[in-house]
Amino acid sequence: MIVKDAVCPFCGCLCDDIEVEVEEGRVVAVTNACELGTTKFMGEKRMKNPILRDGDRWKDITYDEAVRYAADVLLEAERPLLYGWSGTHGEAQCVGVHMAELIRGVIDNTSSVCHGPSILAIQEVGHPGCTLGVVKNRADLVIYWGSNPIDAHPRHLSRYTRYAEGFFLENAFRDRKVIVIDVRKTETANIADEFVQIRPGGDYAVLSALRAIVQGKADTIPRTVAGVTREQLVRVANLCMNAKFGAVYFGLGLTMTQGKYKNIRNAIELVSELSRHTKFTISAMRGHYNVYGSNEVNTWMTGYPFGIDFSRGIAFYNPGETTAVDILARKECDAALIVGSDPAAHFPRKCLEHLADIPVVQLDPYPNATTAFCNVQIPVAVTGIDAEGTAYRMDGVPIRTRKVLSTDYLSDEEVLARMYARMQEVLEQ
Amino acid sequence: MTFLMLTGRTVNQGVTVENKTSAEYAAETSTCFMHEFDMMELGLDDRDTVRVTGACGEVVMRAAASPEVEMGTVFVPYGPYANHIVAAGTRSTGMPDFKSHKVEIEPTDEEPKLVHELMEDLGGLAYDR
Amino acid sequence: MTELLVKNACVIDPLRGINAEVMDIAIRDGKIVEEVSDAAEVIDARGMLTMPGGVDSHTHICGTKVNFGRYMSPEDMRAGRTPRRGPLHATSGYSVPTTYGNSYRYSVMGYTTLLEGAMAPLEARHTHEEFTYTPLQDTMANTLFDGNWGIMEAIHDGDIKRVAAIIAWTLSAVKGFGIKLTNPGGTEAWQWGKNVSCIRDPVPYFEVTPAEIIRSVVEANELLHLPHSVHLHCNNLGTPGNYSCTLGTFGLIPDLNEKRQTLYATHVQFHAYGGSGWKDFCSKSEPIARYVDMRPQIVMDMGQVMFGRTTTMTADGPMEFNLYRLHHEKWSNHDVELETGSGIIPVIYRRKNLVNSIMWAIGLELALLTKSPWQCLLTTDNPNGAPFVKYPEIIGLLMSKKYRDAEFATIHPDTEARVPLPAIERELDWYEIAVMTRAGQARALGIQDLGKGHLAPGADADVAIYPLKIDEVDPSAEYQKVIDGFSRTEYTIKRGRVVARRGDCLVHGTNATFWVKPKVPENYDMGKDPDFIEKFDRYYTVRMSNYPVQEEYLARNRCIETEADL
Amino acid sequence: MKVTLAMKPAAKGFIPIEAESIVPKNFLAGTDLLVWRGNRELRLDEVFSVSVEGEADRAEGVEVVLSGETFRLKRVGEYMDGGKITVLGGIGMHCGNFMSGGTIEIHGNADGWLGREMAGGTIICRGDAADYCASGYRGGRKGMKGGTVEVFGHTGDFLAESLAGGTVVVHGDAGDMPGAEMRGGTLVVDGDCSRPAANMKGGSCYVYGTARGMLPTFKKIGTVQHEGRTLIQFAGDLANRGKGNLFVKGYEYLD
Repeated sequence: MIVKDAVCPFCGCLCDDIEVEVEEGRVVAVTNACELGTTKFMGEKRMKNPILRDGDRWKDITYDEAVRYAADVLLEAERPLLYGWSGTHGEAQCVGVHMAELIRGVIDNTSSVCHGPSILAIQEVGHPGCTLGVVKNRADLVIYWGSNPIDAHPRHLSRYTRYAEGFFLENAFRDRKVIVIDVRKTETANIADEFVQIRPGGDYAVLSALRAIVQGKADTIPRTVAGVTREQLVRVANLCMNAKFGAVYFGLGLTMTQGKYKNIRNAIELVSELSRHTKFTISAMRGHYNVYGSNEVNTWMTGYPFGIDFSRGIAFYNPGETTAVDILARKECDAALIVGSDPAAHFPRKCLEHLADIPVVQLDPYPNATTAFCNVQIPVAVTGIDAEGTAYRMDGVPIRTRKVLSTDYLSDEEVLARMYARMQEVLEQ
Repeated sequence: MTFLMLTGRTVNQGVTVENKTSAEYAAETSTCFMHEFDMMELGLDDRDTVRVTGACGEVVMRAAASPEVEMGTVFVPYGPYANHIVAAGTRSTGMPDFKSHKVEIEPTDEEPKLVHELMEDLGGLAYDR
Repeated sequence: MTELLVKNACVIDPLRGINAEVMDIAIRDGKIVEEVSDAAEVIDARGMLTMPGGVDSHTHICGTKVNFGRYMSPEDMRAGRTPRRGPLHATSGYSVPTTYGNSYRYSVMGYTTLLEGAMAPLEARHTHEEFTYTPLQDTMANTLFDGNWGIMEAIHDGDIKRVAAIIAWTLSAVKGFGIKLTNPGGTEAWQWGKNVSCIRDPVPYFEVTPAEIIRSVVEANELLHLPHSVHLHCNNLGTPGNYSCTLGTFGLIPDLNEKRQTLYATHVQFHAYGGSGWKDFCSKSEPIARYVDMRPQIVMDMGQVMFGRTTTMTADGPMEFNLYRLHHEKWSNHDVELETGSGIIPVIYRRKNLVNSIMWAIGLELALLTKSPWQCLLTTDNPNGAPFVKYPEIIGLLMSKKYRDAEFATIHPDTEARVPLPAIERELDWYEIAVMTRAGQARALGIQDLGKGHLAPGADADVAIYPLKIDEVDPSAEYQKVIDGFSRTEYTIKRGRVVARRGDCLVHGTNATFWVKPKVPENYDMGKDPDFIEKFDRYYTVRMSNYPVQEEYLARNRCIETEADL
Repeated sequence: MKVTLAMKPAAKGFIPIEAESIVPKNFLAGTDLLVWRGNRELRLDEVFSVSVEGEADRAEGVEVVLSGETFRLKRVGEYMDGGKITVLGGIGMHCGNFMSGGTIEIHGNADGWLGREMAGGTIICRGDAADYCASGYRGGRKGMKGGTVEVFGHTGDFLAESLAGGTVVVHGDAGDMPGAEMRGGTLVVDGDCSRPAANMKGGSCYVYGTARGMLPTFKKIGTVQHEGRTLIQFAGDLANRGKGNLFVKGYEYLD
């Protein structure tokens, strides 16, 4: 059987033109997807059943036992942390929010270690953005700043920018200029028309300088700014102002370096400044296929996109305090539920040391690094492969992922709903 | 020698990220990409092992030359090896300094650990080693 | 079978011409019925004012733009935070509350049906997801067609039937209710950073004018026999002197429908400005109201501004950018490929600001000067003019000259010379308020036949009982009692169940979504039209098969089928 | 009246305790107050040994003394409008949030958000203060609007972010981006810092040490004499059409 227009559950591009060939309950071929997506569709080695850590060994348990254990451990906690959520569908995320509310825990998603700083910046100055198709059809200038799509979002260039055709561009490849700005000369830099190499930690200064140049104050700028000559900065500013439609795509090169969200704020303010001259937009290269969805769901249900603390019943938001890395490193939680992410692979070691000390429950289809810190892991279906549900693309477009094969695994939503029901039952008693 | 360590995504990291118990994932995320001159200075050949020491620990990786890396900096794909030495402080933003970490690098005879060994060092229990 | 009997209700039900009659209302299984058995649960309304559940025909509560307003505004979320309590979920927010916050606060005010004013088709799924989490109201979404490439091309080709066919396909696909045009043509121009100034400016590249878009889409709307008329946010919102553009727009509209208006013009306050700039900015509510008085084919809503902070959000991207340049506060914009756009900025309307004071007066003037309350409905364009929780205060202002004068004394002193408000003596009565907050809204939306906005047997049992004895309260003098009464119902009944009582919601509910599915002949089915499919595949970034919103997204599915004349 | 609160050793030592009820005014009506540990509500005396000496009839007559392991204690002195709080050790996040009057003196270190959105009164921190000292809240509203914060040690990053009024003095070094987005008030850093006054709109920022990573969008005006020091004066931040004043003893660009 061939499933057409399947939706790739890997990165924030959420490509929805994938053809998946399924034979005897297995994916045997994948067309149109990049290497990352193909590998995910072809993934093997699922965990077969729920497991419980019993001293120095692992024990198989039933789903009912696992659900009961998970619910009870989280209910007992004085400050449970519910973390992850980017690797699952929106319907499951909704149950997660209700759960956090019910047990008065902290709910955070992977954006806190990804584009959380971008969100903090947007909360200060807003966000002039657009859907990917607007860029594809109109943009004659695309800037990748601190992002490396060839490695992280491989089809971004072919679907939306460098190699994409566009309604208003006669010859898109020729008429569309690409600027790459980075501290490393990445693969993406090699396909750029202009590469601007910044000294590490210098993004903010370069952004400020560009803003001043766009305002006509080039003469006040020093001869070099963070390794970039004033001449090049003026050239880049002119390219921007002379574009009919410019689009900036930024990545973790801005969110993870010194100043964090202030870098993004500065980039957004540059785009707002350019909007006085021509059309300009800016967008984050969101990582997980549904990290944006977890921000959306959290926002409409709690008012905040990530890092929400329900300890006091009402929602409290303060990234840096209510975000997962801070809470774990400061040992401020006493149980954790992990869904759709792998913090043990992606968090600093100090966080893992605390995970080792508290009860941890994980919902994940595969054994992963976090498995080692679990008291219970419950295997679930993979959204986009054997479960369906809503995901939000990096530009906010919601797409329903498809189920391409049937397995006996429960979806995240189903397992969470069972845990939630158990919690309600216990609380009512 | 002191370096600035950056971390980031690579295609190979992405391809292996859903199978974290695999040797391929361990190999990719324990690679320390360096400028060839820096490697010469340290007397390193490709795939030689190095001890990388950060503010809060040390980890053994394999060095590999990369034309994308500037002298004085190293690049390590996201994953458990880099995170073994990344400090957890976020400057109260929620985000650790994943892309700006000062590290010391020296040659070593030790081999990189496996992912599950790193996890066990921190108090975890490997599942299907 | 569940039965409920509301006894001794002082009913105002304008769609049935009932004005303050004390009567009983019988309810069975969520519908109004002639009578119920003796086993029915009884609520004694003790002569309190009882009306059909409130209907808001233009509000922004769910979807991409609204959620972005929340996302960018943690400072707004610091107000209005409540914890989870029994069946009720936590809420946050003041001008852009969470979905639960919206739903509970509307319910406490007796509102049971809401129309989301602007849904971009490409992002429709998001709106529907949020509807699901708006549990205590029924909802419907106006769907944006202001910058739709296919429609502009068909208009350019003079093919109205194709315009209708594209609308039909899109509404069915995205589960939309009505047609919304926001600054028609302007949102497409804005994707180049440009705008159109009024109805005669051609849209770049597409070479059609806003006037052509409006007229064609109005015709198409009637070919499709949609329940609602075209719902228009005129060009040139918020600029001095724009009233002439508004009048020019109204002049385009023929009278094509016997049952309802042919054009619904929304938040007209923002389109009723005189002057040549901010210095001589003034009210032009009088010519607008006079014009509407003579044109039964036009219904408008107020878009009242109230003082305080709020968040403005609209599909009108260029207008928001101009606002941003005035305020230099945070600004968000979101253009949607081949379709439309949106913009958001937070604002504070200040009493001491002359322009804001004039805006406040204009909204009230429109409601007081328009003869028929059926033609000027009560809204704030929530949250653009003010959050909807201000509705009771607006009702108070409309019912009391004394209250208006007291407020007028606190606003910018130069306002008096710029607005006719101080000279207007009219005070609206209870019946007129009922028209402007439910009956008129239901008729304008074309949902009275679906059991909304009235209490005839067969109607949805959505009832609001307010703690007001209208023969004991003089609204002209005791306006505070009016405000308090409309702020919290004694009972709000939704689908036959008491959902709110004296300011508290009591239960969780399930939202129903109304949407339209026009039946078109095979040759007008865009799902099979090769040219439509080819353009879709080339220029959208979503596959056509992944575009339609699946019925799974509708908690309760109220599909309205129409027969198109194509 | 002197209220002494000695923190008892806790079973779950790392779960933060939120104690916005610890404000001098509240003790006028007794010590029957509540605090929260995670999602559990506790009586004040479950967490502290409480003792009261003397009497008072207004907040100004109340001094609250906190001792023990109070570095995890959050929100102490929130909305305080008079009286005094003395912390013998360190204090947790959000101490003195929204404070409008009175004095808080901390003998140890203060965690993040010390004096956030403060409107008046005085905070003295004898040790170090962590990030976001005297700052605003998420969403970019005005930060501190009035009052005084004085830190004798060092501070973390984002000191006095969005400062709109009042005075902030740090005798040690400050971290990255002190005075970011400031639009009013006065910020003084006796030691070094990096990237001061980024994107400033107004107000005055003094750095008596060296400003590292000096931003390229400040325009050099000349030198001025200030309290016996020769400082270099800059105007900016030009990127933000700002009209603020930045005075530094020395500076280095990241060039």
